[in-house]
Amino acid sequence: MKLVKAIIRPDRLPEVLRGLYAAEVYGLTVSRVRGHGGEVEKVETYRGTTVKMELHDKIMLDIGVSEPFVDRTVKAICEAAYTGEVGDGKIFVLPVERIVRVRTKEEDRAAVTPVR
Amino acid sequence: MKLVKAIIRPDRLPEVLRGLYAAEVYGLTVSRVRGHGGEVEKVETYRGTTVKMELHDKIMLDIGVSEPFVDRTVKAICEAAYTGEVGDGKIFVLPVERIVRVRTKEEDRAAVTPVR
Amino acid sequence: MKLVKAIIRPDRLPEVLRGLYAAEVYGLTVSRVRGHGGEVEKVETYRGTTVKMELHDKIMLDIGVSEPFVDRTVKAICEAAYTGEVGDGKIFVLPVERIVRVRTKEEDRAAVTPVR
Amino acid sequence: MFRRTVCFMAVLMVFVPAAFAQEADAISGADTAWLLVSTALVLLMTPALAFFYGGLVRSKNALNTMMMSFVALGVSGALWALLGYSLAFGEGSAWIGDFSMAALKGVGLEPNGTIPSLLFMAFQGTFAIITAALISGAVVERMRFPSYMAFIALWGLLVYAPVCHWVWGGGWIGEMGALDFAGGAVVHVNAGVAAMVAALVLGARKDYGREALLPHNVPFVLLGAGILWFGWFGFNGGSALAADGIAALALVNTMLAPAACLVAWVFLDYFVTKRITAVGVATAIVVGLVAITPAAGFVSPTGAIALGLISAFPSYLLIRWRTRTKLDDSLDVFAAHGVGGISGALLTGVFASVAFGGAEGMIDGNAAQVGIQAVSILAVAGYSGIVTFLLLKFIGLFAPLRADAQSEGLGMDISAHGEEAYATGEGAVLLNDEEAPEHVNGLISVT
Amino acid sequence: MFRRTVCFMAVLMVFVPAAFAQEADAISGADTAWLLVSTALVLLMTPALAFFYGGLVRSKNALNTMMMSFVALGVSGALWALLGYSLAFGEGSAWIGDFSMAALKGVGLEPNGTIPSLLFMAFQGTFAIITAALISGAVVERMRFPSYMAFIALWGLLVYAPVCHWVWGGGWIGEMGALDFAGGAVVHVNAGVAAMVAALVLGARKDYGREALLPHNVPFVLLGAGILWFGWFGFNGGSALAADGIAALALVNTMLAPAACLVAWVFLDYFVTKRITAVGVATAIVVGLVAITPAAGFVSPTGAIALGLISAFPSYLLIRWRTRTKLDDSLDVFAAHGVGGISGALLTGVFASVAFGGAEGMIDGNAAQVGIQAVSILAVAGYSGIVTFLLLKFIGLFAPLRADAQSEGLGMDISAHGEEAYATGEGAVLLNDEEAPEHVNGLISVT
Amino acid sequence: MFRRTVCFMAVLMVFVPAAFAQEADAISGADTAWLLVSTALVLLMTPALAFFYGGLVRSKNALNTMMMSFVALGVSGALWALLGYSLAFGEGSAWIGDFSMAALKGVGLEPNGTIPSLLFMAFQGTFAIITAALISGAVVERMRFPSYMAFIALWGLLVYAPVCHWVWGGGWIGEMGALDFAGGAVVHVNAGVAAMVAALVLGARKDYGREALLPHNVPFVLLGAGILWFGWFGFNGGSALAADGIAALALVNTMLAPAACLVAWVFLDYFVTKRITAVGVATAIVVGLVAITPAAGFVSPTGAIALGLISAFPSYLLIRWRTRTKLDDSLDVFAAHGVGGISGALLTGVFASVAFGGAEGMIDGNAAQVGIQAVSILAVAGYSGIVTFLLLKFIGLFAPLRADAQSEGLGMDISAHGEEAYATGEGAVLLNDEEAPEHVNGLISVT
Ligand SMILES: Nc1ncnc2c1ncn2[C@@H]1O[C@H](COP(=O)(O)OP(=O)(O)O)[C@@H](O)[C@H]1O
Ligand SMILES: Nc1ncnc2c1ncn2[C@@H]1O[C@H](COP(=O)(O)OP(=O)(O)O)[C@@H](O)[C@H]1O
Ligand SMILES: Nc1ncnc2c1ncn2[C@@H]1O[C@H](COP(=O)(O)OP(=O)(O)O)[C@@H](O)[C@H]1O
Repeated sequence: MKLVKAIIRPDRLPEVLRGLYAAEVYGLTVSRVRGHGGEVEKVETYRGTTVKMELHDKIMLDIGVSEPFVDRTVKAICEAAYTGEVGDGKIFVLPVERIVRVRTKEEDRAAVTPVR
Repeated sequence: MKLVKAIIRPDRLPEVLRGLYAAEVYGLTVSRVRGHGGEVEKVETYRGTTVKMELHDKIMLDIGVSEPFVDRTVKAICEAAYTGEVGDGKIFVLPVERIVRVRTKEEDRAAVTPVR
Repeated sequence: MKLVKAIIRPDRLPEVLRGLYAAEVYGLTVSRVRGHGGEVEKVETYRGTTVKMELHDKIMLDIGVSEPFVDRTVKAICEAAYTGEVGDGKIFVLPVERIVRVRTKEEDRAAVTPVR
Repeated sequence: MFRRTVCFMAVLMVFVPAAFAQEADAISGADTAWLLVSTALVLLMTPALAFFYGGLVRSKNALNTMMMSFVALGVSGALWALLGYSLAFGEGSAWIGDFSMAALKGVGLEPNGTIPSLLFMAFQGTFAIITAALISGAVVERMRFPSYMAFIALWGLLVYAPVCHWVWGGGWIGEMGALDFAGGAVVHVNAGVAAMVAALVLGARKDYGREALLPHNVPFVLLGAGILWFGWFGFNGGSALAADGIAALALVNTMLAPAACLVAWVFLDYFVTKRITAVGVATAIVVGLVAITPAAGFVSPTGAIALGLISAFPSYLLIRWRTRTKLDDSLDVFAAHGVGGISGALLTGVFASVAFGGAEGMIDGNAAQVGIQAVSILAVAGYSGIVTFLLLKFIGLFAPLRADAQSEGLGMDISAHGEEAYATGEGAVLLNDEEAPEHVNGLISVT
Repeated sequence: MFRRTVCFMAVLMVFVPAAFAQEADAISGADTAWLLVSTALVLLMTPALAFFYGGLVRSKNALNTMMMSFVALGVSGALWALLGYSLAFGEGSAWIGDFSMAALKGVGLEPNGTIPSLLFMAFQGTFAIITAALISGAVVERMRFPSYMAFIALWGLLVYAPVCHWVWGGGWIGEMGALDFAGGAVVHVNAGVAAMVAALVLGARKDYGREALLPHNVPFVLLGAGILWFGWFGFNGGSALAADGIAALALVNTMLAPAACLVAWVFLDYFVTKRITAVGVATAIVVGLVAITPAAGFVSPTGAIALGLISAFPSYLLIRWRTRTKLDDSLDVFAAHGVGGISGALLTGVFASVAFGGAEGMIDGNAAQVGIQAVSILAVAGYSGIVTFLLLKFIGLFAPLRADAQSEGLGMDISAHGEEAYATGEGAVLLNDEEAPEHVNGLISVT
Repeated sequence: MFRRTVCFMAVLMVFVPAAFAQEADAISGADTAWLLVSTALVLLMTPALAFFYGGLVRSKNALNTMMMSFVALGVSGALWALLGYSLAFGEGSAWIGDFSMAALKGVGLEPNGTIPSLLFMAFQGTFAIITAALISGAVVERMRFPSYMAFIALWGLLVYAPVCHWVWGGGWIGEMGALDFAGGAVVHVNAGVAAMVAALVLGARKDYGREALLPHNVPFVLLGAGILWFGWFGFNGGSALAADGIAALALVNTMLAPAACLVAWVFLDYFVTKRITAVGVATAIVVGLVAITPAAGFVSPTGAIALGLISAFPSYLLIRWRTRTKLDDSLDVFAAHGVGGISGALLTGVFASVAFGGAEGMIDGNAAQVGIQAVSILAVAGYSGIVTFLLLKFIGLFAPLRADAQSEGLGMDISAHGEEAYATGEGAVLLNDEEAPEHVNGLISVT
């Protein structure tokens, strides 16, 4: 069991979702975050005050997968989120000890296998 | 040390919080996320444009616990978040190597033991 | 490879960012969360209804670092986020199996080394 | 024909220059100008109400709540012109008008008092619209939208029009000598009681009393209150039906009474909860406006200040008490409008002053006026309560009044309107025409 | 000199008391009061439009969209006074006015009809402002702001002023007997066609048809629609240029037509999508208002209701169809204003009634009026379309019309204005003066 | 008795038809209609200000900031009727009025000029309200709410009323011949200087100059600016106290000056920062409105355009400079209102024109008028500054002026009002009555 945690550009989300579904990854959770990396900084001005925005809007995906799915999940995200400009994001793969599906109490692999 | 990461329905949050306090879990962090799973999709229409909403509002809980608390935390969430409909959510248990309480620099178990 | 997950007060964010840059940690992701711990509860009233707010605004940082950076990252956050009042937050260090930089497909240490 | 018009005519004589007064039944440019503005102002109150109410609900029901006001602009507005006006202001009997002016037959540009008849009709129409919309505050976050539309359509004809006739259209309450300058009974007691009944018939929201149901956007509540105040100058000031001293008096009182009510509320809030709340201030403004409505052109400005101060108490206390009960009058329409209207109507009987255009009130020595006011309140409350109850039961025979629990949980915006108030577009996938229909009809049940 | 004024003068005679009518060329206090208010009301429509449009775009473009309206208040307003008014209302020829009143030469407090000339100028100026701002709905989320400013500045002089002259300034369309009470052709057909052309010239947004581009704040859309309705009472009611029966008629029709259009739209929405949408209701209000604009002072209230009902259909259907095409008229300016204006102008020819201040329409037996209306629509649409096209191409010679893809992706608020609509301040670092300039000039390209 | 009224009377004669002018001291329906509307419009400006200011602060202080305006509607409004009006417009001396009209004694429906006295009182009251509310922009995000309420209550009586008397109530500045049509000195210089002093006495916000304190909702800022403009037509146009040529002139100038100021600001913004900002445009509108206020009925429209253009510069430059200083006049009340008012008052002396209802100004050859204007500015600024300072120090003796650092950090909305502007309800637990009080009184200190 792994948790794939990916940070991507907001405007790549539709492609990434499509890519994941194509890779048969159907369960995922998305949150709006803001990131700092090597991106060019934005400058804003409000009345005389000039500010540098160090954080950029990003989307974070949390995807619990069983081992066989790890690689294709990472690959699907990498491809769909790619633009080539600085700021495309990062993917972290974390070990997971246990996954539970609340509705059925199924554990682990069964917990992340979609019911359709 | 473990991190229990749970995704639940927003309208179960009050029950889940109550369940966790009953299980003597007092420290936790909550975020608003949106999830995709086996849920029925919502359809929205804005002027002629029809869209399918693939993401549903969810709440994510991050709860750092010491080993003895893992099971009862998972159990408390499972019970309180349950509705039986598709979309109840998932719980992930991740290993944690170290926990630090910023205020006291206490580590690990001490760091997640509430001060009251 | 580690993921440092820190929960801090929103009004300490500027200091924490400064502290991290000083520690040469440039890549990070930030999200708005709400936390429950030992903090004093806030009471609000809306027309006759009185409510207790059990969740307080917090900021969560997710920072992927290579091993040599773990300690100084934790230290930088601890120092910058400190106020001494209950509610300063927690830091979790999680193991990471793999990190990928989307733009270059570089892995692990290279993936979290900033390009400037 | 219209008691109301005639009565103001008399007052008018006192203050206007001769050149105007000579031709009492000709159109006056000045009066027309003021009524044009007043009509626009009162119409604006319904969108303002949408924001006042919409800010008070949870964000997942914001649009549904706002739509309950906006749809009244169409439904109640059109029906007023087609039927309601004739039922309210047609000659008829002491109990109801007739169909003589249905579809605006014979309502044209000829003078009604000193303004064109059509303008009088439209001005009154804006009152019919907002009265219906006011009720929605009691049923938000759970009532099915089509049933709501049917309800306000019929309510406007079966409740509002007759009550309006009784008081202003030549009916028995007006004849009896009850004072209701701009609608304390007709609008506020009427809507307030209907709201309470509707809340009882619908039942409480499923989370009521169990979860904290907080206002999602308090600035919208303040915006609504601010624009309502602005529009209320037309509501009360325009009810003079002329740009004269009485209009000025009504407008000044409409400025001072809410100011006084606001001050009283701030002190109450501070002593009871140790906080001065923004929702409280917005509510106070509305309560003050409601309370001065029946009195606006009948009492002195100092009377208006006193009336505003006093009226804060019953509404404040009722709101606090109501939230501890099982009665989910969600946005406290009864406490604000019903009770505010009752306070105002009774106090009109106390403070009315001949010197300021009213009849003699209790302070002038005529205690009987308070009794007359009480009768008018009881009659309106009783009729409104009973017919509203029957009407809802009747509609319930054909279609459910309430959304099912799932729709309520999901939020009425998505379930009833297929929209989110604040969409981010994340995870939204465009559907083409082949895909759309099956989803629309199949997967999600239509509320 | 001004056909429009004179024509209303005649009508005026019928309804106003003798004391006014005797001195036709003196200033009337009542008429002035109403026109003062009307001017204020119409000016308010442009901020209202900013919210109507601003709520419909994504939050990253909210300010840019609102600014497109707000900047018209400055640019178009100032240029109208300096030049546009003279081009539109100067004696000139059948085709265009002249420079005789440039920089308001000779425009003072002397009467124009029964109101001061300056007030007439300002009232007309508010129309020029909003007409320009309307176009912006077609080019939001992608047009470079400086190019937009240049465009509306020139468009006001080269398109709006001549068209206004043709219809209201003594030009050929007015002479021909076309009926356009408050700007069906001058304002709405004109802006609608210009919008469609601008959308074609600019091209679609890069995400159009690929991603769902959802309204970020539907309450703002409702707020805009509500305030637009309020302001439109000045737009149509004020176009009577007097506080008389015609003003009352125009105002009443401006209340009833959108009400009817709203009801029709609600049913259409329900039958087509099984949902009654808030964006739909807001749109319906605007379409109803647009459609009644040319007819407001010419048709009976029942005619207005019919007109409002009918006009819902073409606009509703076109909006549904348009979203399936490649034409990214982003906020459907053509469907709402262009088509709404055309429906309204044609139906004016159908429903116009001598009894209600208009000429004879088709129902009165004069089918030719519909033909005259059609000619006026075609002329305005043709001229507006061609000159808008040429103008955009001309501006494109000097500066790009569109933002680059990166700016568009980032959102126009940050890229063009250096601001966020809803900033949290997280991660914002104050810059001192030495740091600021290099960033401003260097790192981020200026749109 | 009132210099102001009499002076306009004279002007009035020139333009109105004989039928009106004959009875100079009778109530005019037209003038009353316009003043009714104007009073409503100016009252609306205070909620508009709440949004202008509320959008500019951080979301944790949004309600507190808005409440500072809303509470003035109650406190300042009620006190004006009870005392302020008499102090400002009572016969009195050259320095202050008297108590002869306290609690509106003797203020009824009799004419004051051509409108009812009560209406004149209410119209002036709306000025007193907004002037007090304007000051709040300098002390947002940190001032304790009860101290603020005490401050504006006393300030209205001790500063506003006397200054109003000096200029408009028969006092020495009016007698001296200073021109202040609608409150350049009385309202804007007065509030602007008081604001600067209040910012100095309170001290800077704890995060000022250290963190970026960004506007949380720029659309609200635009909404506020748009509605302020709308209301300002009543502010300036209504100050003619009649629906005549001067009102028209004032209204037209109130449309053109901000338009010109907006254009100038846009260019300044573009050349200085390479961006045209929305906050800038909103600010420009307000500055243009402020600047034209003293001049509105005294200068030609082209004069108004020039005045608007010129006035952009000092305010723009001061705002940029101020943010680099330690002076935390948080929302730049001094730069916008103080400096805008000074520019406007001086330029009134330059552009005033007898042909347009004013006295002779510098351009007409009367350079002395600029001197008179300068004296009036200095007097008002001096008095306002000194008394504001003493008043704040006095209140500080009884209760702290500033919230403690913890409350300021948490945000004033929760700490002072116990509310959030945008609550989600997550983690909110209903308290029953037994639980509530101890928390309220115990755990959280009341600001
Ligand atoms: N070490 C890190 N830990 C967590 N998130 C990171 C880290 N480095 C980058 N990110 C996230 O990835 C985003 C893009 O990273 P960045 O380094 O700018 O681009 P790239 O990966 O293309 O070099 C950042 O905005 C941030 O959200
Ligand atoms: N593999 C996964 N990884 C991360 N989050 C998931 C995963 N699967 C489901 N979720 C989250 O759980 C929510 C409910 O899951 P779903 O599969 O629809 O229901 P159920 O668990 O009842 O079968 C989703 O909306 C999503 O937020
Ligand atoms: N066990 C935990 N798991 C996850 N988050 C926690 C945990 N304990 C505390 N937190 C987060 O840290 C914040 C502060 O913790 P708290 O215990 O109140 O303060 P302190 O660490 O100063 O004792 C909480 O608001 C919550 O967001």
